[in-house]
Amino acid sequence: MATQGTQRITLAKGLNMGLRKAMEDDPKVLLMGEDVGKLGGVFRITDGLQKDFGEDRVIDSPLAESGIVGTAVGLALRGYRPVVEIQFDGFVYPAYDQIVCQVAKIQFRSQGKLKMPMVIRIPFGGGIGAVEHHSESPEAQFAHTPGLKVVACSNPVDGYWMIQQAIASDDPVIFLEPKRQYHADKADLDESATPEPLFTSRVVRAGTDATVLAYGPMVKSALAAAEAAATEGKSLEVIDLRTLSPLDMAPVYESVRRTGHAVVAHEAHVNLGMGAEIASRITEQCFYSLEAPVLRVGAFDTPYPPSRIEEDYLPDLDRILDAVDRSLEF
Amino acid sequence: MATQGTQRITLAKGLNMGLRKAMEDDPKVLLMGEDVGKLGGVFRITDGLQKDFGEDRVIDSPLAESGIVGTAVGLALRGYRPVVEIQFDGFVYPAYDQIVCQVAKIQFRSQGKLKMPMVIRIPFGGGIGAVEHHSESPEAQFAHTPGLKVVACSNPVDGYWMIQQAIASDDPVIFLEPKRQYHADKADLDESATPEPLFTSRVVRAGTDATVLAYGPMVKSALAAAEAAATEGKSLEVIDLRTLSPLDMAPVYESVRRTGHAVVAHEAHVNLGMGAEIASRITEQCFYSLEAPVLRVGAFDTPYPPSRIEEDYLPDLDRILDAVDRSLEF
Amino acid sequence: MSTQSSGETPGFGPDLVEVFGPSQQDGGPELVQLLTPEGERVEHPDFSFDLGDDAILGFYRDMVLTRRIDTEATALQRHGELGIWAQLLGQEAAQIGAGRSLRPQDFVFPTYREHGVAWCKGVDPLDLLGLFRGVDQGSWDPADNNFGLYTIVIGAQTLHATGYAMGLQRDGVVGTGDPDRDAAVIAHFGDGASSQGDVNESFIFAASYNAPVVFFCQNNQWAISEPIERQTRIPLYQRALGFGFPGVRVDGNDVLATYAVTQAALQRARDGQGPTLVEAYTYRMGAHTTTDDPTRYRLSDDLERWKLKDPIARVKAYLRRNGVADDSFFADVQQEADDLGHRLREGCKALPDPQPLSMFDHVYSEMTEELVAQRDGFAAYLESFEGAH
Amino acid sequence: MSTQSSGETPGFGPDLVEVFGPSQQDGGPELVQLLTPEGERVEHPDFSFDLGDDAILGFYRDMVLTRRIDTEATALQRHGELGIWAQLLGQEAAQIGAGRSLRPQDFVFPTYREHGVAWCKGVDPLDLLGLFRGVDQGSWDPADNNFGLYTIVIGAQTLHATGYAMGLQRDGVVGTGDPDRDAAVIAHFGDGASSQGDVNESFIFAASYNAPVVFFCQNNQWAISEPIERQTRIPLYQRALGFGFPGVRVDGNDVLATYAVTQAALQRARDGQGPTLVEAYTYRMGAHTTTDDPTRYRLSDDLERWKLKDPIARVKAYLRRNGVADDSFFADVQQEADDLGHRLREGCKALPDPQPLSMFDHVYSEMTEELVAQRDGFAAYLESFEGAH
Ligand SMILES: Cc1ncc(C[n+]2csc(CCOP(=O)(O)OP(=O)(O)O)c2C)c(N)n1
Ligand SMILES: Cc1ncc(C[n+]2csc(CCOP(=O)(O)OP(=O)(O)O)c2C)c(N)n1
Ligand SMILES: [Mg+2]
Ligand SMILES: [Mg+2]
Repeated sequence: MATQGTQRITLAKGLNMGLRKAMEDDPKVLLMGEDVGKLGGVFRITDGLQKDFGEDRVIDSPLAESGIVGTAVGLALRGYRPVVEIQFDGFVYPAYDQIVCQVAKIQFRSQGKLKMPMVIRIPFGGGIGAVEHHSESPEAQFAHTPGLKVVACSNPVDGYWMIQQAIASDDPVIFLEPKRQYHADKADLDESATPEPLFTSRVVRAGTDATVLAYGPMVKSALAAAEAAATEGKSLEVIDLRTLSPLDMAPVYESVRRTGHAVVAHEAHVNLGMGAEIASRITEQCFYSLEAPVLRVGAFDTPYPPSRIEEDYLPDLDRILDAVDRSLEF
Repeated sequence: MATQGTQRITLAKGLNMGLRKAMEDDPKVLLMGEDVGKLGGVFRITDGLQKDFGEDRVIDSPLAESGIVGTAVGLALRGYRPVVEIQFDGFVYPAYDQIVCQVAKIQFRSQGKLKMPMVIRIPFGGGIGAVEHHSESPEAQFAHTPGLKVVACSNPVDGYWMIQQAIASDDPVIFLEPKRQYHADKADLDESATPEPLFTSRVVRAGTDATVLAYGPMVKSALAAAEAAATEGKSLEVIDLRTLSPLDMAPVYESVRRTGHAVVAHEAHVNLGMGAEIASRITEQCFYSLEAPVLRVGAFDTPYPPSRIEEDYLPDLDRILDAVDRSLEF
Repeated sequence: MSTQSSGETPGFGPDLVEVFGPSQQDGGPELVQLLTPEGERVEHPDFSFDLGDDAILGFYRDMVLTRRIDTEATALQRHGELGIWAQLLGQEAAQIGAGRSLRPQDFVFPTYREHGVAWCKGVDPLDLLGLFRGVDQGSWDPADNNFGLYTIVIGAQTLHATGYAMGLQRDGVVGTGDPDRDAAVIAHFGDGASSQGDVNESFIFAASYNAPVVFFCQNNQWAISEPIERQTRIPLYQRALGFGFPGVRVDGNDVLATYAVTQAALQRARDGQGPTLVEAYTYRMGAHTTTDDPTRYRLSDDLERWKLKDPIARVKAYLRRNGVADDSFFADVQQEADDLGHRLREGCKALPDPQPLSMFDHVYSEMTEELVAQRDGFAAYLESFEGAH
Repeated sequence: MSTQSSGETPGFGPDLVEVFGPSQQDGGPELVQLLTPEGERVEHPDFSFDLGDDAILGFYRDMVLTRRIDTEATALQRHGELGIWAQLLGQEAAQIGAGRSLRPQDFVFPTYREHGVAWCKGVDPLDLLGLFRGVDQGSWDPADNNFGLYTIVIGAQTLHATGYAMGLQRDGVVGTGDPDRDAAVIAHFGDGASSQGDVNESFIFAASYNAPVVFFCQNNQWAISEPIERQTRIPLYQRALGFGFPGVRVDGNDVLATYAVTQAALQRARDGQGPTLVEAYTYRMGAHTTTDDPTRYRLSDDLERWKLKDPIARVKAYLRRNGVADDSFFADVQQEADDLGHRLREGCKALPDPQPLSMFDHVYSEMTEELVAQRDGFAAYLESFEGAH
């Protein structure tokens, strides 16, 4: 139930409101993408915005992702702040060249004379029963690319604030939205609150026995795992990483030094996923505090399978608990 | 000096001979790419092959990497074994979508009914004084992609054998060639020898104090580091990883369990590079043997800088030794 | 702001480019039509339908059965048996016309909507459902019927088609003059797909190598919510002119014309005369997929107008008017459709879920040690639960 | 195998498409030319050169100085002062004609070879050398002269240009009728680049939004070792027809014609009449870059034939024949070129190497903590060596 001055919103609504706010605040903010106009996007995240801000600011693009990102680069060079929607995670790859060779590098190439204030919104992750290419988790590839920043929201309130902060950032931001959560849980938004800075992680549940790191769709699973573990007398600390590049590791190190155990969970498959980097850094920084290796929980190292077995492919509460147990028993 | 039955060759020559041999052995092998025909490629790796095998088998392609890889997919579906040359590492990205969504997934999608025996050759790495996009190390992105195999050769003899083995593989192989070595050192090739299997790593120098892992261009630096360390009484074991996906970790674990110290070196920047995965796996498997965290040596997490400072950007013998020292003193 | 002023700049021709779209025109004078919406056969100077009424009876049956596959699958999705379905309602003539013009040795690269072409190529429609149900990602063997797997990434398959056609050239099965030997490739794609780099690159490669491929674009006027005007401001078939090969616009709701034009284009390809772009001018009468809501972006008027051009109705009218078919024929086809619908319904529900451990298969031609370890670990993990219950 | 048979298939037009390339033709009848290789001015029905001889004197000077920049930079590379250099030898008229038709408010998106356009836009040629020397990746500020950074990934900049042009539309500086206000964008690219998906997508976006952009393709007949025939089998300017906007082929070795055509195309754009493709038909008289060896793939005959069409020689002939310039003018320009050469030589050698620690700057608008740590660690590491020596 919303209390006074707050409203209860879904993630989809939070993002929609955040986009609207950003467009109101700055006339240079543009939305671009396939079907973002009249349709409001296939997930309705841009619902109503073309009607209110016009076709020049909410731009339905031809069906070509490289073209969308490439023209957004040009608009950014002209002083605009384009917010690009990629329709599904698996369709970002035609734009990959523009993203890693242009968007990511233009500030560096120009020694800071050019800015690239672009946000690339990507609904990501699985669990929605979709066909191939609609459930990917491409974050590691972008986090591996210097010049890009990468964030993932996990809840409606963060969605509202983080999208505005990403748009306000002068750096290009890959903005990952857990599509499975778009219309799932609601939360209370207080628009008068002051959000934390964008590039920070956050302890979302305090604990003492082990640290569970998650972002995007896995935060919910991690919290559920902590809840379940509590009934067995295990106290898990859960950190919502929120930012994947740069990583905000200080709260992570602090936590792991206390607990001695760490588990990283993500929907992306394990091999060379975010977990590899996070585990490596924790090991480098907390070597003598670790009572077990940092364990990684993710999808298996196969292509995304047919949706009827996606829940086997994706990590879940049980796989997180299993890893926590393996860590505690190591 | 070549002994009887052997010849002294460069890496460029080894690759050229290996390609020729593969084309002689199997009429279905085709070469495709920009300038691979008359010119023999900008690095002359395909020198003379169009003249001998004709324009139908050594195909100069229009200037479009997605088109090259995409048509190679079609040729593979028709029973050919295309070997694609990407002119420089930084130009593989226009083909990224075809590689990660099609080349990598077609076997899986078809439940094995379709094969995708394609080799994508990429001259990679820096140190040649080139302009932007000509010195990249994109391997982690491909190794992160299930369905692709990724290998890197480091010397002329491996070049000769590995390219043939990659072409003979029924899986798609990203074949990384350290361009800085193309015309550098020579080695003795004995064509009558039996090569080790493709997807294996190899101890290239035995040692007892610490294990240094490298691949492609860094193998030479790692060996030089071991040589230098030896003069200071430190005995480094050097492993040429050779295969990055799948990783062949057994010899690595065996070594690290003996030495207790591991350093991974690559030209790619550190964040989410191969080192992250390798360090994580070693820590998971050799936790109680490790006397220090696995240390990673790579380029800094910035875009590739202007070439006048690339030798500062890239790791070298000294940075490897520095990491070894930090590990030993941990 | 993006309006186009009229006038003429010397050397550049008229400034006002032709803006072409569903709301303005009915396909224009370029449209090749051999059977009117009223079911009357008409002549065209370049293309003619050279088969008899028997073939038309067959086309009718094909279209009715294809439509039944479509409505059945749509219903199965509504009942939760499929996760999603890409409807072809309205595009039956385009697909049957194209599909029936193929020879066995011709190879098809479809999108995700080519159910009618699959039908013509002999793919069991039940096999099409697996992908949409989420039990596989395309279960048929492309080698069985020369019908490739559905491709979801827009446009990717047009390059595969071009490469495959280059393979045909190398195999010496183009331009030999032997009708049982000469082969061609057909690449299907949509109006929206025409904007993808890959599609344009496939035009370049096909032209450069003179590859035996027919680019068959079903311009159904919409790419989800985006009208054709967003992708092109001139008739789409003219895109080919920029690449140096012929383009032609055919009435995609006219199965005779689509057959005649595609067949001629395929023959050009088989004969070694290179690529052709066929734009089948049609209309997506249903939603983009079962998750789409077209009322948000298009006028019902449009739909009503296109209903008058229904591809099946016009053939039926022709068959009736000319006494080619009687009630019993129509009843038989109806019965066959009902039987097919029943088979699909039952068959779909019986499609088994894949085994979880199957996800480790076929990532590579042989399972890597890494994957063997993951599979075995997961198997043990799953067993630990079985023990627990 | 990839030969094209002749004949005609009804409805598809002639089968034998026009194969067009450097060895066959001299640009064909479509070529807009206003100054012959012999230095004679000729008329064209659609385009005329409307500036006086003063302007031609200026063009001459521009071309001579641009060529000097080029030969000087080539020599600097030979002496190890540059890592590589992309020569423009032979393309001076194309670049000066285009560059001089730009207004200050027009924005340029160059490739890596647009040294002449940079010159016209007022970029100090010394600034161009840094990238090739490896001390920076483009040191000029695009805002200073409305001249973007060099782009090395083939074709990428054509989309940036189109987006920038969409920005001009949104800024209300298109089609207002105010000559000091209305602006356009020019996107440079090569014949090889025309095959990239990005370039074709930029045509689609520009057409769809009617963006004020001129696509200026220097068809220098070669993409490294690949002849134009590999990229297109019809004249390249006709590519635009497939996208619904005008294309025109101009003699790229004729500075008057290139000026006239580009100026008209830019004016169309500024007036809100949308995109145009200008194909400047020219020839790369040098190597692709200083690391290339064109003798491996092309005939010296070709080069000899093109030398007769030298872009500078024909203007000189015109100026001399018509008494527009005397010896002292040519001597002055020569002197100016020598001075420029000297300045470049000295300036290049004096270009400072970047500080190693500068690589951490400008990765982001503010250095992240991660990078601060890496930079500080590297600084300490470097210092440890200084201590050691
Ligand atoms: C590369 C890529 N981008 C986006 C999508 C999402 N998507 C699926 S279908 C579609 C519209 C396709 O329109 P069109 O090509 O006209 O074919 P139609 O669906 O009308 O048959 C889009 C945008 C996709 N599948 N692939
Ligand atoms: C995406 C990409 N692929 C390959 C290259 C390597 N390359 C640099 S220049 C060039 C040829 C370009 O030819 P063209 O477009 O005709 O321009 P020109 O160099 O002739 O001016 C190639 C293949 C590149 N820079 N970018
Ligand atoms: Mg469509
Ligand atoms: Mg060229």
